[in-house]
Amino acid sequence: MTGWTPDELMTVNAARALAGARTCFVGIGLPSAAANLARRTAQPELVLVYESGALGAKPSRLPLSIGDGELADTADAVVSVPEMFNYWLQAGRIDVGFLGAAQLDRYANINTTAVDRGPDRPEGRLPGAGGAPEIAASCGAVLIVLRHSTRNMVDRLDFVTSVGHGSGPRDRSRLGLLGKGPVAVITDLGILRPDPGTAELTLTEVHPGVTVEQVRAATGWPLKIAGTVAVTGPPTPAELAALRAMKAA
Amino acid sequence: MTGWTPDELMTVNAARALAGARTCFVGIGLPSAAANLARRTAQPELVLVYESGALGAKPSRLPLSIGDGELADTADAVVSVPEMFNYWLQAGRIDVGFLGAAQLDRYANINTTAVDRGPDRPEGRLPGAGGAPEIAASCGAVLIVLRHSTRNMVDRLDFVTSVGHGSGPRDRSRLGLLGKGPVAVITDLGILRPDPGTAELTLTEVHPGVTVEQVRAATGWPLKIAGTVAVTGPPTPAELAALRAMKAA
Amino acid sequence: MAELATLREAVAELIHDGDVVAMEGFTHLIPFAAAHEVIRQGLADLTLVRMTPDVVYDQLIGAGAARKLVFSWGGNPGVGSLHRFRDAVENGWPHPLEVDEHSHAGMANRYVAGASGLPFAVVRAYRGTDLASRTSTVSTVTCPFTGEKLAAVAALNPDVTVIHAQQADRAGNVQLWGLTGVQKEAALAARRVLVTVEEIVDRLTPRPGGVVLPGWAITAVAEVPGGAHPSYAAGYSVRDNGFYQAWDAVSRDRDTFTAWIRDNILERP
Amino acid sequence: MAELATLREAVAELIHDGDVVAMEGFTHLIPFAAAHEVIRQGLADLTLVRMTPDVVYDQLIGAGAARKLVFSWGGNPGVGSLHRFRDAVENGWPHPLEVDEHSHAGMANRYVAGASGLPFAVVRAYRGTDLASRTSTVSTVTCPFTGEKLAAVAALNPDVTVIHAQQADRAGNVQLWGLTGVQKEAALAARRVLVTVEEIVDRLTPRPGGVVLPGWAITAVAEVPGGAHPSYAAGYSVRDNGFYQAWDAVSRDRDTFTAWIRDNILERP
Repeated sequence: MTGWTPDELMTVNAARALAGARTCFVGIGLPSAAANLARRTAQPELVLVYESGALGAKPSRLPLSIGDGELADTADAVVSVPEMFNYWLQAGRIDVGFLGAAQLDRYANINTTAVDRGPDRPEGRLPGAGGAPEIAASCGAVLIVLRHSTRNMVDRLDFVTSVGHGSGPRDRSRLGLLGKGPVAVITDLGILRPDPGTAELTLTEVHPGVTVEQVRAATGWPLKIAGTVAVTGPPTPAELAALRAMKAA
Repeated sequence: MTGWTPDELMTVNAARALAGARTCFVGIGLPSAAANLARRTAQPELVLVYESGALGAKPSRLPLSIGDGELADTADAVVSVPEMFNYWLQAGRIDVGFLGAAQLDRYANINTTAVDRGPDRPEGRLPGAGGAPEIAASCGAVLIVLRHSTRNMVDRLDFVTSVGHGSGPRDRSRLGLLGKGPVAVITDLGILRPDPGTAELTLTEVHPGVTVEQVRAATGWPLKIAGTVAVTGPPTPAELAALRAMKAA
Repeated sequence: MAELATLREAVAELIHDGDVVAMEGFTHLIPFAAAHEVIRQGLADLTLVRMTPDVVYDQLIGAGAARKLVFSWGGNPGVGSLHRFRDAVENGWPHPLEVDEHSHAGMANRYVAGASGLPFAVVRAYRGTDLASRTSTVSTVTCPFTGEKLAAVAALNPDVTVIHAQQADRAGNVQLWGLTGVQKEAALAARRVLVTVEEIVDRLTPRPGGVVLPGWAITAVAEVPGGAHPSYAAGYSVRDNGFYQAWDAVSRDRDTFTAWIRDNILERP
Repeated sequence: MAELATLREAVAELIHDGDVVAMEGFTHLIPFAAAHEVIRQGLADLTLVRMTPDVVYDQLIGAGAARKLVFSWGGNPGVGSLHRFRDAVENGWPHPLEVDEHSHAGMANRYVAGASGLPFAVVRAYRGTDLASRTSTVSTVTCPFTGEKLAAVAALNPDVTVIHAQQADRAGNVQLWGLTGVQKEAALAARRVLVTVEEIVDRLTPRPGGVVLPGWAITAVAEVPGGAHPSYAAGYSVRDNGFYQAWDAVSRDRDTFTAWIRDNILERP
């Protein structure tokens, strides 16, 4: 139990970021791992909501897809997909939306639709929007988890699939979006948070062993750095054990 | 089993009017009695739909209200009230809507909202619209059953709750109403059907023992009479037995 | 998670004079006991919302709790008129009652819009009728794709919705089954939700036709066995049709009604 | 009442070249066997509609059955890209694929509008995103009560919807349970409905979480045990996650894919 991988650092810190949340709308992949880890460690009461229709799912192993049978079997309630999006998400009933991203910009806007591969090549397809645009719009707050690289953290999105803070601090209210938007971006290098004044993502924490320079080099725009950059607490043995048990299940 | 009441004549003929219908949206009271009688006699496969959420109810006795437990217990499916009105009724999926009326005019428009009691008295309250406006608008065809009197069959409605044929043959398509509207009004005196050219209700049948003059006198407008007025077939012993057994249950 | 409370505490905490209150239950699962507690606590000036006012609102209106009624069908099902409702509308007794009157399709969709966080819903409804002439909560929208004009109904977002259900567990998760009407929408449209239940159980067992409302979407749960009477709770009781039939005579006369309220509600805690 | 038919008959009768076809099932109950029959019958020029195209549409697209895709999330869940979908969009292989792309909320509500007989649905969606710039099926409406501008999405009314369910009875009444996704809406929005089922039983027993579609709302039912594989049918099978993971390598290469289709679909009736 000494040592950990960058992905484990990312997942553990993403799980910790859920502190205080009562309900979480969970995207599949990294967000699902983090939300499930939170439920197994600090927040046993966390209500996991999956867009496939499961309210309060308690999977014993990490689901490969958002439609795995165990999600329905362990849920407090199973609802139709239209009901999930209309009554539960759109109405602003969920505390935190947890999203991944293919491309992210400095205002935490997300692209999961398509990437520009240069004038001579066709646009590259990504999976598309899924539930993300309305998760980003309607949850009380949004957490984003993704691996940190200049390919992912870009100066300009090729397509805006989901709105973070638009182009500044007033855009969400101008657009009539319900929640306060992204409050943290957790990567395998550290944590970025929107500046309270400008809404621009700012490096506020690095993971143990990571330097600010590393993060800057992995970011596709001139990254703002907080006056004091904290170091995230290392994963506790309990967190690591829970994470590894969950992945092995 | 000799002799019958005017109400029995009305109900038996209302049940017969359902011939050919596969699905019927049933209002409570007289329509429910008629639709249930049809299911026990000529049309055992008739699907009864109640606005309380029961699709394919098969009650063993006449329900007092549209929410009696037996409707849900015997239904093929129970759905929410919004689903009933949106997916099943509004989408035009039901063959016949079966309605009662407090006031009816010559174009088979219905008032169940309020009646004018003269200049010195407050308007008299009726129950209101319920499901009727959209049943009248969206079912493939509409049957109306009510007792025949100048109080019910009026020259001018005090309030239009549900549209029959509006003010003539082109009104339903002008209003964008889906179904063909009322095709028969079954009363305790006879049957009125809209004239194919003018859509005005015309007396086409009288019940055994009823004269055209009686019907005319009980109608609050100058009633059009068909060239040939038929006499409805008397209730069969099987119809009467089924009706009386149902009422006694 | 929902708070478990007594009916008295829950009504006192969640419902206030002047509130917009929806009590739903489509013939089945009508929260009569909660309505009686509202009468006992002397709440006034309420805007009462309900598709089918039924005997439950006849009682509240006659007892003077209501200022306004939002509804779509106000009768005693299978029996006849609601006399207290009529007396209030026609004669202003015990005081005038404003009405906002819709069709069932309109009311159901007003709750749907409310539950969905939308300001209005679109319905193929009201065309050619006089209904829109008496309400400010029906308008029209034009389809941006086809140009068709459709009715728009304003969202309903009650201050409080009260429903009755068969069961809750100790975390306040609620399950109802049988005819579940518009209860989910009415509950999710409201700012506060009170659920009375036949019984509180250790663990909810999923039922055919069961609708589960998670405890975190509910404000308070009160255990009130028989709390739907004379309506019913499938699996626990049957509809007391005799009560509904007898209500006609009780409610026809102001004094008989007033005595009934005194004897059966005010003096019975 | 629904006709009971073989899968071959039902597909031949209900699905034609050029049709708009929705096959729904949100990870669970995906009608794979019906899609394979569509490939076997050589249907072409289809507009395929589905929230999550998944491996099932990767197969149809790669086999050349589709002209257009209407969708909201096109990946192999938990695994990665849909290579045949990408190859069609990026390189036009086996021929170009037009896309009409939405969010899940938009797609779900397009089916809701279709099932409700409305030309459009109102959603609090798409604001600030580029999604509306690439589709003609998103527009805006203004709330006539509040003045707020909201998104409008055009109704979806497929020529045919195909779903898989656990059971049907001999009258064609269908019951599905577990995650039931958007299947009811997709079925009720369509002109024709084909349901494949794990088994035909004498009598449906109501299940917790069960959704029942009456036979008179369905065109044809075909008994196809295992017809959702590699997706699953709760109570009958589990999701074959290994198949989904292996699909990545199968679908990455055109020749490997083509051989797979030949060996596993075309030469297996």
